[in-house]
Amino acid sequence: GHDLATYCLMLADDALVMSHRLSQWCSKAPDLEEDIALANVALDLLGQTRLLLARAAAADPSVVPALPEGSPVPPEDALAFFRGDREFLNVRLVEAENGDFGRTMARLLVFATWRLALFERLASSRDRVLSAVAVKGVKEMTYHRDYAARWFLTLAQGTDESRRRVVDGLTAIWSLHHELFVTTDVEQSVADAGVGVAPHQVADEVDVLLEQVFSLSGVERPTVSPLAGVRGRTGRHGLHTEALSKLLAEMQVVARAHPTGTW
Amino acid sequence: GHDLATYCLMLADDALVMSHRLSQWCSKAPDLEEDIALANVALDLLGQTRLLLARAAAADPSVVPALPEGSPVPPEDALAFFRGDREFLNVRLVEAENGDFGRTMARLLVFATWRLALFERLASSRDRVLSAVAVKGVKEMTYHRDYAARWFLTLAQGTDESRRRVVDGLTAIWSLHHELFVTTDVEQSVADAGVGVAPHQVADEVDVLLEQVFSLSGVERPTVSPLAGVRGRTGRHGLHTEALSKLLAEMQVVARAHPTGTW
Amino acid sequence: MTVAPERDEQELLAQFESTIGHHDRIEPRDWMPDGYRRTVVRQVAQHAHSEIIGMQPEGNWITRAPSLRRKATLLAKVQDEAGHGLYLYSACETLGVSRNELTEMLINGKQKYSSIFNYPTLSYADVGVIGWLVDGAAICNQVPLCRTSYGPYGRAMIRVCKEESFHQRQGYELLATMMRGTDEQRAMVQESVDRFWWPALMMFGPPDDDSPNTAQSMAWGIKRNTNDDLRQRMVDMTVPQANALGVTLPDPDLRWNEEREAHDFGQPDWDEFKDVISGNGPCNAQRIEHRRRAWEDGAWVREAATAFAARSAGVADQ
Amino acid sequence: MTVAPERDEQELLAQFESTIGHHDRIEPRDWMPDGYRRTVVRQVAQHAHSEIIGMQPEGNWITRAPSLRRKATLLAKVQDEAGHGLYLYSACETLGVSRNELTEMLINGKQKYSSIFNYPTLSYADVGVIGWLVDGAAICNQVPLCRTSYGPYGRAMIRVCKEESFHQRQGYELLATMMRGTDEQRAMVQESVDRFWWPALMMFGPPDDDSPNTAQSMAWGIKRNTNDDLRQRMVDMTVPQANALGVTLPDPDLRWNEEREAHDFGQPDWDEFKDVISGNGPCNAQRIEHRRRAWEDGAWVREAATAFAARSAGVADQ
Repeated sequence: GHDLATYCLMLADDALVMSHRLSQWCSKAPDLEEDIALANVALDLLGQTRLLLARAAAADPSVVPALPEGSPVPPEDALAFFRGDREFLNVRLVEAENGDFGRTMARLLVFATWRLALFERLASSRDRVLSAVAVKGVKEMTYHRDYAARWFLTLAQGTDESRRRVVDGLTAIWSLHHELFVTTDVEQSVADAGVGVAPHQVADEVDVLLEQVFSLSGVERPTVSPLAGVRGRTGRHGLHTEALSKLLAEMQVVARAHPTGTW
Repeated sequence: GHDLATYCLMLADDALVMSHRLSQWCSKAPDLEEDIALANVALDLLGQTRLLLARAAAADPSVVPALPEGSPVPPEDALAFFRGDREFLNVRLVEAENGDFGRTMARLLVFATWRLALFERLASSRDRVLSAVAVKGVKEMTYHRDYAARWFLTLAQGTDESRRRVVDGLTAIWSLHHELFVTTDVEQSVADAGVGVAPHQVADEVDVLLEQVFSLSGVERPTVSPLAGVRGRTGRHGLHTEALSKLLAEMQVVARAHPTGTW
Repeated sequence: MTVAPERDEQELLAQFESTIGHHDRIEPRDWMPDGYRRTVVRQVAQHAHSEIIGMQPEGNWITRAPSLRRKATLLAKVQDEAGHGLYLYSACETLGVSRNELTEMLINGKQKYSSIFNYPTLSYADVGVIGWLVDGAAICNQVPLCRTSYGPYGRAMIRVCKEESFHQRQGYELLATMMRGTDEQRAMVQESVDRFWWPALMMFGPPDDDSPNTAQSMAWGIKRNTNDDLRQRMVDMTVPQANALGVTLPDPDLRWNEEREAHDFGQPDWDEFKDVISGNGPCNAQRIEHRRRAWEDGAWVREAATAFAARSAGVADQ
Repeated sequence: MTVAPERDEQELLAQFESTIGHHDRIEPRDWMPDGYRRTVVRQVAQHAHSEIIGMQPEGNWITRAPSLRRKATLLAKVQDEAGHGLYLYSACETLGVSRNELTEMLINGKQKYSSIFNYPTLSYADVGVIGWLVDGAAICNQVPLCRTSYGPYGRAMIRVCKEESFHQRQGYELLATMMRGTDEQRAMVQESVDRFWWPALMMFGPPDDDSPNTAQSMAWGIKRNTNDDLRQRMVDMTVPQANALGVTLPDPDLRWNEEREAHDFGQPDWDEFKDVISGNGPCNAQRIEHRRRAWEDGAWVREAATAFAARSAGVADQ
């Protein structure tokens, strides 16, 4: 139970935090079509979050934060709104500030390509809930990846300014790319059990797919060292950048002001 | 008791929120001297806040939010960190985003000129605490006003860009200027009692002082209508712009996560 | 526009008026009087702008929604508003005005949007109240517009109305849920209703005797009902819902009138309405500054897309 | 620089070395070897940069400080760091390098700053731990520098040290207060100590046998103690304070050595140190991006001040 729950939290938190960042674009995108598309991606990820948090709570109810007696807050919301930043297990890639549209697209390209590769394998999980989430997610993330790839190409081949911006954006997020393929003990354990996927197994595939987009776009893969962790700990261990606690301060403020509220 | 406490909260909240906005410049100012100066102003205002909140709590303990039994949080912190945005009584001028350095200086000029005029009168308050706070504050805010006026002039007479920016900044905050001189019932009542100052009484003086800076700088007073309230309510009635609740989400997050914490 | 001989114009006008008279649709390629065209453009653009500006007050709470379910609902709703904006701009484009031109006119204050979005959203209850009252008012306004005389507008409205009524039910459901919650939540709902009731009634526009364009718009079949008529419908629809929710509408003059079989009610503060419409509401400047910044910050992306499309077309041509 | 005849240079060098030998100060107008000048510039600039970059990790918590008293303390402390940066840059300017040049070198990665500031601050306890351990280490480093051979640097250090030791006590006092608070607060303090202990020990630089510049710097009286010597002092000073606080220093090899009358202790992870120093710590890119943005965003203000000063001078000249 606990490993499975932890694994579900990892996948859920990736989606939740990424969804939050994308939702910050709402009413600020370069055009209405992009506003709608970014909200779509954010909504898909939010849907994944809810299923995964519910699965985590079912697999091990002890992961759900305790709330005041009689609180009607459901497990998914207790997990989303009442954990501190050190209990969030998302990769650090998703928590960084959006930056401009170029950086946002560069990150989404890397994120969606990676998560799609994970979910394609997760579709054959022995856990039927995870498998169902993955099957649904594969369709969604195929669109996310194609969307981001199309914009990456457009910006790289658009104007001088757009090329500079998307290359800067890719460079800025690239130090967080390495962490996506580091397999933690929990991930290895659920992978060994045929329930989860060890992310190092998708490294080569993701690499090839990204290389295709880069070479089509005429963009060189950045040479940036991986962002160090602290004492060997990174996002999957609850060790985040300074951005996450600020993000959560905003995300959780209303829920926490009303721990016995009904929404 | 209650009117005096409310009045102290008004003056305290102006200082606290303004201090917060100025402290957001920390490590981001155009030069080290300005980083230091902005922190100085923020610190002075924070000092005023603490004295005024303590006075409010002493004048009417019922204004202090209730905390869990045995909580060691002192009244000044209960007031600062455990009131919601609708309980904050600051004028809306102080809560708006900083914008660039030009807008920040334009706001500080207006704010400091106004508050200095209030405090010069408040120095003869029949309330000895308020009088002492005002006497100290007058020295501080004379510096704040002169600092902001010097920068206003420098930017207005510097380059084309700096002139454009400081004029834009002044225009952007000007709709919030009118509210500073509207006297609420509470303010009238404490003014009648010789304890507080009715802000409409300083309108002419502030006007003359600002006009001096504008004319020296060659800047025309903006023609912008006063920012409407909602159903006649503005900052002094706890009716704020959308910016305040976001500001407080950040400011209060650690204190609220530890309602029985000792700091 | 080609200049038709006088005789032809007469004939065209007769045909146009016959179409209007039969409650048939005017289509983009049909001949239409300039005044009609201008009025449709103005109304549809204003409607489109309202959808887009309307994303902001609710969007303000997406990152702070207190449950994941509500967050998804809210995000989807705001997304729908972008969608509505999109098809309304398209309807406008059928009359030869581009989305870029319309956006510039919005940003420069040459075209308006609904006054309601110039009020701030101050609590999560506002999300529910906007759904219930503001979308409720929008539906009262818009359902008749599904039969508006200009074809693309009417068809856009059919789609919009379907979604709006979904949003209205969601808003009501949020409020109903909050009213079953804590005392604080109930107080939050009531407080929000107190702020939004009168501005929602203002959404129908000034009283009929102060609404100079209504008669012509109705004659052309662009509008189908007067402002006061729609306002009355809104009040009659809302009162029983407010009772069911357990909230008080902040109007001491509100009561059932047996004779009229309708509610009597007070008048909104029309001076406030005029202030807000003329740019001096609590959030006008903020809403436009937000929109302008998004538009300016996105310019390089739109330029890149244009350049890329041109290049791709060039490659395809070879 | 004027080229002096060989003979004169010999004489000047002898005089310089005599000044150093007598532990007197070298002053800006004194002759000094190029290598000395370069070394002082490098060290003082690095120190100044550390103060300025060091504003960020603590500044991260100013807007979230959990009490007004702590907020004031923290804001004043970060302000002091700006002040230290200011006089250290001034000390550097006495050697003919301007603050602008130094800032450019910081932003372009040509000059370094203390490795410690490349670690993130993740809780309010970090504010206390930085005061206690990081300022503690800084004091160990800097107290001897009050006697450094370059006059302006030494005098700046006297002022800096006085404030640093104030900050160190404040940090300790915050932690002591938190340790008297809730279980969560105590856990927060311990967790923070666990993260910062080793990076604090790294602040003294690599082990002596791996520190190529130390010997020359000591011969010139720029440095007064070796890295390992200072590290030992830090450990010996900190252990009793940790005991008093009730926190555990995360080093299984830490114990009192009767014979040496000093603590034995483990070695920091020197590979990590090299990574951080060479730009690959957890926050290097973030810190520099922040500094760069502040510098670039402020350019128009600095330009305006220059233009205004020039204009005022022009007016004064007339």
